Amino acid sequence: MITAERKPMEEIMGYVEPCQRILLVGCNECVTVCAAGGRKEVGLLSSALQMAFMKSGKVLQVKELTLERQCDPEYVEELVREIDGVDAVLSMACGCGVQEIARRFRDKPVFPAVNTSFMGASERQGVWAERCQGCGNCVLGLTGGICPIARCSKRLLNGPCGGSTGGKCEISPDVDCAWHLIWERMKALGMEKSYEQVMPARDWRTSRDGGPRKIVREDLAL
Amino acid sequence: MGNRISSSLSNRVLVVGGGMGGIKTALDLAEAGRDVVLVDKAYSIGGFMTQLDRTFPTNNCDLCTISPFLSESGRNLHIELLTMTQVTEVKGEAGNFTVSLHTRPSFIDVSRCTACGACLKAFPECVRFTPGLDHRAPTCMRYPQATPNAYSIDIKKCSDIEALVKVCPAGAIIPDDVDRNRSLAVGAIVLSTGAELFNPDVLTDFGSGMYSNVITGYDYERILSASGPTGGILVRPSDGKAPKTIAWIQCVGSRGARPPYVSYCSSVCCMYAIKEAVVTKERFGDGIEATLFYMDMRTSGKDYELYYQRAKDEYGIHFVRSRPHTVEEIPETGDLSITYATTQSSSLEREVFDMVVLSTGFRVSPDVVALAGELGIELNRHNYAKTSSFDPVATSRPGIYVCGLFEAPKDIPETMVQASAAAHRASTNLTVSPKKEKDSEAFPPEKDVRGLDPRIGIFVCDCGNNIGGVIDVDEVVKYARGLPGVVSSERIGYGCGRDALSRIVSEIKAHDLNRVVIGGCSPRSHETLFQDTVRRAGLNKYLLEIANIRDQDTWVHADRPGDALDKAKDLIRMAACSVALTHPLKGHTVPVNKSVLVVGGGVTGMNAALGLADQGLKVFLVEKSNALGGVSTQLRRTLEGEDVRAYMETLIQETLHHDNIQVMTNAMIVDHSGMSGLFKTGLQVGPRWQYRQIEHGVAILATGAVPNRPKQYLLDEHEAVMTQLDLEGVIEDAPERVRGWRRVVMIQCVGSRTKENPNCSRICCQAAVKNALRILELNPEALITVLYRDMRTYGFQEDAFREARSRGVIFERYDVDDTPDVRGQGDEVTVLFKELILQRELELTADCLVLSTGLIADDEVTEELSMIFRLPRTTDGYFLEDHVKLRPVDLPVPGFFVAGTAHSPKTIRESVAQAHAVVARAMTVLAKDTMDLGAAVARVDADRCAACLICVRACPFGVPFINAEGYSEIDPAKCHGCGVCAAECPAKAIQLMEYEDDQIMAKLYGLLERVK
Amino acid sequence: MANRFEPVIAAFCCHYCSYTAADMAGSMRLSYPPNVHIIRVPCSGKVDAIHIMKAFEKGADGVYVAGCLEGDCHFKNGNVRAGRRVEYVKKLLDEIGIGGERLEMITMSAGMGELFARTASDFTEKIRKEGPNPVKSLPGAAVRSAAG
Amino acid sequence: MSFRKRLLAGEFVVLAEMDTPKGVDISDLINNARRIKGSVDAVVVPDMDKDVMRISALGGGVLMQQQGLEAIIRVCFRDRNRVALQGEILSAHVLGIQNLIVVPGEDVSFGDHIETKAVNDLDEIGLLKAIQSLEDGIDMAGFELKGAPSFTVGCTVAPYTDEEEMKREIAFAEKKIAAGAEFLIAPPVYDVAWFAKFVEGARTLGVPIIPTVFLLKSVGIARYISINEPSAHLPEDLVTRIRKSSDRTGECVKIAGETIRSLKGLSQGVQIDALGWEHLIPAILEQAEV
Amino acid sequence: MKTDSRLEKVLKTGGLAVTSECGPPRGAVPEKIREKAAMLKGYVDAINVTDNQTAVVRMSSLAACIFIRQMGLSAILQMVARDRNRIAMQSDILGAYSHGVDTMLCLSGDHPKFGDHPMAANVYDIDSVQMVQMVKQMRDEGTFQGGGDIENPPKMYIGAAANPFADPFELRVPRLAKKVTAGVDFIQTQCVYNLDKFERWMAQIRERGLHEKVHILAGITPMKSAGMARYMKNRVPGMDVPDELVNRMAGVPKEKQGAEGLTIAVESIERLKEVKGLSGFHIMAIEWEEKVPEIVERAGLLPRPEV
Repeated sequence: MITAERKPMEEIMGYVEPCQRILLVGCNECVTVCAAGGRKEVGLLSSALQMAFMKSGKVLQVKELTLERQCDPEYVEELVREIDGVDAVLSMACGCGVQEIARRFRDKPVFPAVNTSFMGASERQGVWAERCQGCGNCVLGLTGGICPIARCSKRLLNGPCGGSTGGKCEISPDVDCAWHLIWERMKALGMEKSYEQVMPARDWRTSRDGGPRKIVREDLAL
Repeated sequence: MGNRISSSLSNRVLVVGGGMGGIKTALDLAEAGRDVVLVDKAYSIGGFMTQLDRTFPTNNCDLCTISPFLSESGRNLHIELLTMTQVTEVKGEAGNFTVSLHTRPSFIDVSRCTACGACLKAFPECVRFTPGLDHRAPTCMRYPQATPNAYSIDIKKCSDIEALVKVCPAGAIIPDDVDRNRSLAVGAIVLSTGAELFNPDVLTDFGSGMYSNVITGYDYERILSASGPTGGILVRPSDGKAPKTIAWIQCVGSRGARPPYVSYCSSVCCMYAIKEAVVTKERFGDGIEATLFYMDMRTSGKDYELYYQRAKDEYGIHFVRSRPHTVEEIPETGDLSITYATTQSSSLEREVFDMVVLSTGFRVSPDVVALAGELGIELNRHNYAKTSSFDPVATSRPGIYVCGLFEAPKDIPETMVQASAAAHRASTNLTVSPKKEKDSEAFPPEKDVRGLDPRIGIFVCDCGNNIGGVIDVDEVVKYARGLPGVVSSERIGYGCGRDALSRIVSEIKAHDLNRVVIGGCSPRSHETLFQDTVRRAGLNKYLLEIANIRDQDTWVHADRPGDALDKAKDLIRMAACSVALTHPLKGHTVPVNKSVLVVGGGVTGMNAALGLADQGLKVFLVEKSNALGGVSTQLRRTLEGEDVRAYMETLIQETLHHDNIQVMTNAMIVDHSGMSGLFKTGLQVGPRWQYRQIEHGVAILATGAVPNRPKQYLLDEHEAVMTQLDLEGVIEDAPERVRGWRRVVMIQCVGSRTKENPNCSRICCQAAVKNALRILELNPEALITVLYRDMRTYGFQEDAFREARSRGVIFERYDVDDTPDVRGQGDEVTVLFKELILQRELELTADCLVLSTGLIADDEVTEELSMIFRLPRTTDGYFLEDHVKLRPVDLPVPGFFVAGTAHSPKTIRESVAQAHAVVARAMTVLAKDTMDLGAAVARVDADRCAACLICVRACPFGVPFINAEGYSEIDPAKCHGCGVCAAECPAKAIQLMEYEDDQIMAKLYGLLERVK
Repeated sequence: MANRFEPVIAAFCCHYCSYTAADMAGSMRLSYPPNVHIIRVPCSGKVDAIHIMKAFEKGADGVYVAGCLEGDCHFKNGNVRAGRRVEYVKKLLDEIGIGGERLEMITMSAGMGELFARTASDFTEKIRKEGPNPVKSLPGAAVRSAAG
Repeated sequence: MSFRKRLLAGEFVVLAEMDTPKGVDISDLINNARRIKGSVDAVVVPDMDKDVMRISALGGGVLMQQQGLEAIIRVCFRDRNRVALQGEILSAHVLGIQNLIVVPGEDVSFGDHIETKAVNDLDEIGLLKAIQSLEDGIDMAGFELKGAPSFTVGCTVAPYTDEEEMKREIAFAEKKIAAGAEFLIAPPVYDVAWFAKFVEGARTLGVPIIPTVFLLKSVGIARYISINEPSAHLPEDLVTRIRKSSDRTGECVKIAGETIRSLKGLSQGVQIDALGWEHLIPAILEQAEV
Repeated sequence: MKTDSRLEKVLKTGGLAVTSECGPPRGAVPEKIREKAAMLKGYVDAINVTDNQTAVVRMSSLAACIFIRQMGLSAILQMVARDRNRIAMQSDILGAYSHGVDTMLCLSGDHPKFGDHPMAANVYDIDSVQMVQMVKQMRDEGTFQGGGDIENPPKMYIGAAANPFADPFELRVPRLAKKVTAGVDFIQTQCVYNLDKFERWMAQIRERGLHEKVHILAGITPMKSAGMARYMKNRVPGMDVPDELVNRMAGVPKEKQGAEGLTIAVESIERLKEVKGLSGFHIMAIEWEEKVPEIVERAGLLPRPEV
């Protein structure tokens, strides 16, 4: 899941400062699940913005709407009914959603209300942690199901650096040493032997370094 | 408890007496599915409590607390109510009595009378008297909520019967009504005949009946009562002036040596006098001087001591320890002069008061004595029903039980306890009556309100003076009329009264209302009543909002009536905004597990367990120590001389061998889940902590209290110092030691009524008297001195106190600020104290010093259980009951009950009564096959749900799950209705029924509408 | 004082503890300022952040959420959740310049009528000092879309 | 790695006690087994422990192995004579059980069948020797077996109140070791310093010592132990600590975890007795950081 | 001989090699480097030059190496994977070798979080093992990572670091083995204070015969004070300082703690000399280069062989 968190109010207020009417759009997918931009957060932000401006005597009109998914054009199309007369759209979706709205409505400014953070898993209620960097060439099969690219601070592919202590990464005692986890897992799975095979330098083209990526399923994309 | 009945021919129970006790017995029986016939010789039920203004220690208005009971008893289909009826004869035996009843004519067809009052207006003379001070032509209803809700005619006083018949629009007057006799088969009989108050007119010294400003406490209640003769205004009878100085004189007719005095203590007068004084100060301002003349202040009930201290310290009521000599009227003014002596001065004092209130106690009425004779039950020397400590509500005749004042003088909570206890004892071995189809009979079909615009009806109570005395109710009514969606707005007096309720029903029908707002007291107490009312009018019961304009407005803002009025409008507006958004809901039900968890294997726990087991229920009796018995195993005899040890042995054996009881010793409760009807509790059992979980429908806490053992007066340091409990053992096991004693000193209130433990331990005074008498039996030469603060030998215990004094036991009072000093001296101890009459230091050397240390809550245990079961406690560590007076053994968590010393310190007799009472209370839950969980459950809107799992993780009970369709599902039968999921749902896909977001917002918007 | 500022305060009270405490304050006849208006909820954990925000948006000068004592929640930990949520909203209020101190979480048991009354008085005094909610006296402007 | 291997390699082993149900509904047992799988090295299945009739250790042990957990079953001479015991032990081997703990049964008066007769045909030493003999291919009557079983065998140390009793227990343990016991299960530890004395005294025994860590669960239980079981050496501080905590269960879990943590380096493992709250074992281990 | 590296030659003699290091200045003047290098002349076989150590910006390792070379001393170019992608690395290696820098040490590098540019992007195109592989490929196969041939490939003597004390301990030897597989020639270890543990590590290395495939130089860092000892123990990730050492430092008066630190370093070297399979010492006297000659001398490592 893509995780995100609300931007500081000051930044959001800076964006909508010149507007009289805005359309505040949430998304019922990832940002709902990570409690950053679902219906509830839309309501909260709407209320907060109105109050923030009311204080200085300005009436900001906010239309609230939460789409099923902001990264699909069909859902974004629903905005057609609402968008007239608003000065800008404030999106609480991830960057995909913001861009989808920007693509569809060329003449409307679109502002992000959240910072899109990472692809992660929820460790428990209210805690999300990075798990995947979308490098496009998965090595999890070799590393016991724990990703050294997303979870090692140095993206080391051949084992822990000399800085790990007690299973924790040198950058912070709150961060698990990914290689420590990998090693424990490999031991549990009886994969110790395979550790000593040197993992060669990677081809990062599958990652973002090969330019923006695209997946095309010929069978589906008529 | 020997009188168990093997078979029964009739399963019906006859309850004689429609006071609070009788009503409670009848309701408990009826709720548990038993048929009851409730008879009262008066023309409406309610007894004393309906006549009182407010009751201690919460100063609640009595009518408000009693009225749900009254109306429920009138509505319950298991209860047949017969007024103006008396029992004339009882034949047969337990399980198969034949009772003859005689009903006097009321000349009114109760089923047709609408209580319109037309007859009263036209013929005020042909009515009966109203008790108390009423010197007007009385209304014929004794109080506004009278049950049955009908008038009664005294046909003999009527001059023109024909005209009277015509004046009634309902045609309810039957001039040729006659006496009727009826014979009835019943299985058991409960006597709740109450007592009368002593009439002080026969005394010459206090001027009652001679001086008009000398009145009884009961008269004073009527003056304070909003429905009383003065409409709740404090005036004195002689000249209608507001009195400025009022004196109360205690023990009038009680605690005396010669008739017309009785020797026993009436138990309730100290508290009611304090209450009257406090209410007077509260209602009529600080300008009034209140003085109480008393002998011993007997505030030994739960938290009563605190009430007494507050009266003294906060309300500034004067307490004078003295029995006044005479009261004389000053003829010119009508004022009264009291002559009295105090310990502080040798001469007589004289003080003048505007008004004198005599605290008179209870007497059994001659009618009741006659009835007892007819029934063949034994009475004690004071004409109260004779019972045993070990079965306190059973009379000498099997199958006939007693509760309330006829058993002994007592206050309301104790009466309620005995009433429930009697309900249990009477129903043991009676079969359950066939089910009645309540819904189909009582309720019309629900009207479909979907899609209709709100038509809101607003009903505002004045609750006597409680609301009406602070704000202008009519203005609220007028204001409400202008609110959106409101089509009718009315003032309804006591909203919980019968007439008001039926008016609500007819208004709903008349105006085609589809939403209702009641402005009145807290929904916590009356919501169910009003829900039933709207349901009777054909509306779903959830189309109702209650605005709490009493408990949370007029009661707390009485000092600012203007603001209180504004707030009442706010609260009504909020409710009206919210009610417009309500929609019909359906309650959920689950099956009830018919087993019971009883925690604590002392005398209370065992009695409760046996009672329940005898009713055919499976009982798990859990005891944390390795054996049954508890503190009572250390007791040897009761004050009355009964053998506690033998009783305990029988009780333990019966408990261990009862087929329906599973005893678990060395058992510790560790976890708990579920809700009333389906609890699950985890225990570690046995010396090696085996873990097991048991499922049960209700839980009874009988965890007891612990004997206090404060490190004071050389206790546990000097051989000669012991507690009363220790002394019991010495008397029984080492009588030779007792025979050797020359002098014994006892100190009362050790570790009680102190700063650290402000409450009274209740049991110590009688224990001291009991042990003093037993010492004298063994060693008549022993010199015994009891150092006390107030001797609290309430009820018949007073006889023993009197006997102790007559046999030479010396009672010396000491002051709390000047406690005795104890020093060891070889085998003996020296006790130094200040003798108060002559104000001199005395020194006594004793072979034995006995400390009355009483009981304290088992803090660690009650704390732990309160955490596991989520129950509240009092500040001194006892479990806090749901309602001090009306639900004294019910805990606030539904399905939980408390009994015995886990509730507060008490004697075995009182503990057993509570044990029997909880059985009846538990039966009201367990008699049902299903449990109504209400409608407050979370509901998921599948279209909105993002299946984010937040509800799954947030739910404290693990109820939501993501179903096969991929959205969250919440089983209404498991949902506890807290709403956490609804608040956390990021997609706003969950709503908690009854508390939906738009309803809450509507309330907010309603509140903030005027903010602009 | 003639022109004293009388704040409007909304108090969300849980049925089992604080609402009961409020009733208790009533039966004890403890007087407290009438500014506090109670909205009953089954559990303080039911109080949504948006309820609190809307209260301020509509002009409440102060809001408090009153739940059971820690460890006493009838629903295990609804009060703890409510406390966290209140902290979150306080921060948000600070961010938009309304002032987080206008919002509090308070806990009490059913028996604490006196604490209820004292809390009501203290909180009213506190908000009186804070002065009126700055968004008050301006018409609100939320337009809710049907699809929202 | 198997329990035996870890034990031999000197690694810290974590064992969990898993009570079998009284009755045939094994769903709780299985669910708990699934929950703790992977977080403990082996589970110890008591044999009608606490003298309560229930599914026998062998039955429970086999169920645990079916769930993929390594089982250590207790054998107790209270309820069976030497014939039954030997038969049971052979069955255990063929059903895949590799570890046994010889325990003395408590007196029958503690249990739920107080009217029963205790067998006590053998004693601890006798039973240990019998196992040794079976492993050598000979039964107690001297007959040769067709195929001999093999086990890792442990024994228990009874609670000791003072150093005198402790010495006696150590001396007795020495005999049990001589009779074939390869590791010791020590009584519950609440005061690690007190247990350290035992370790010190038992150093000469030369076998791994695995103390029990008991999940206290509530103030009531802690209080009861502190009053009634002087051998437990349960410090008053612990009772107060649980009492002061607003989350008592959590505090008890924390205490158990801390005890385990401080036993690392002192003992060669722990046997966790969660008293029916096996679902909390992962939380305890998280606190214990093992 | 794979290369012309002086270090390789010393190691081939079978005697104990001695290296030291110097950190380049945070400025554009070379004097400091010259001073430090001059101090070490004749006492060590080669001088490591750190590469933006602890992620703090300094003069580039490559430039500093060139100055050292110009003084006729042997320099070891340290290179971290943090700051450069493989293109920059290979180009720097070519440049270095062209200046006669023929020995290098391949490292992962400290995380920027600890340095003066915590906001900097973290490259990690390849890790240290892959870097060893890359340098070896350049040297032995004469090809770039992209596959192209190198005209006159750089003959680098390849080193890497090892930390015998980091967790998980059981992975420390396999990790070294991995670097050996990748083609490393020599190893310089993290500072050794816990000698027992180091000996255990070496024993495991010998068990696997790794000491025959790679030369291991034990890292030695003299402690200036008890404060430093405590800091190293508690704050530096992957450092194992036994309590008795901290106590020993703390047990002497403050003014004598420096001397005690040097003595400990000397004692350590003397004890480790006896460890089979150890090929020398890497003395890292952080900001205390002037004491290196004293240590080398007192430890009996003089004279350095002429090769």
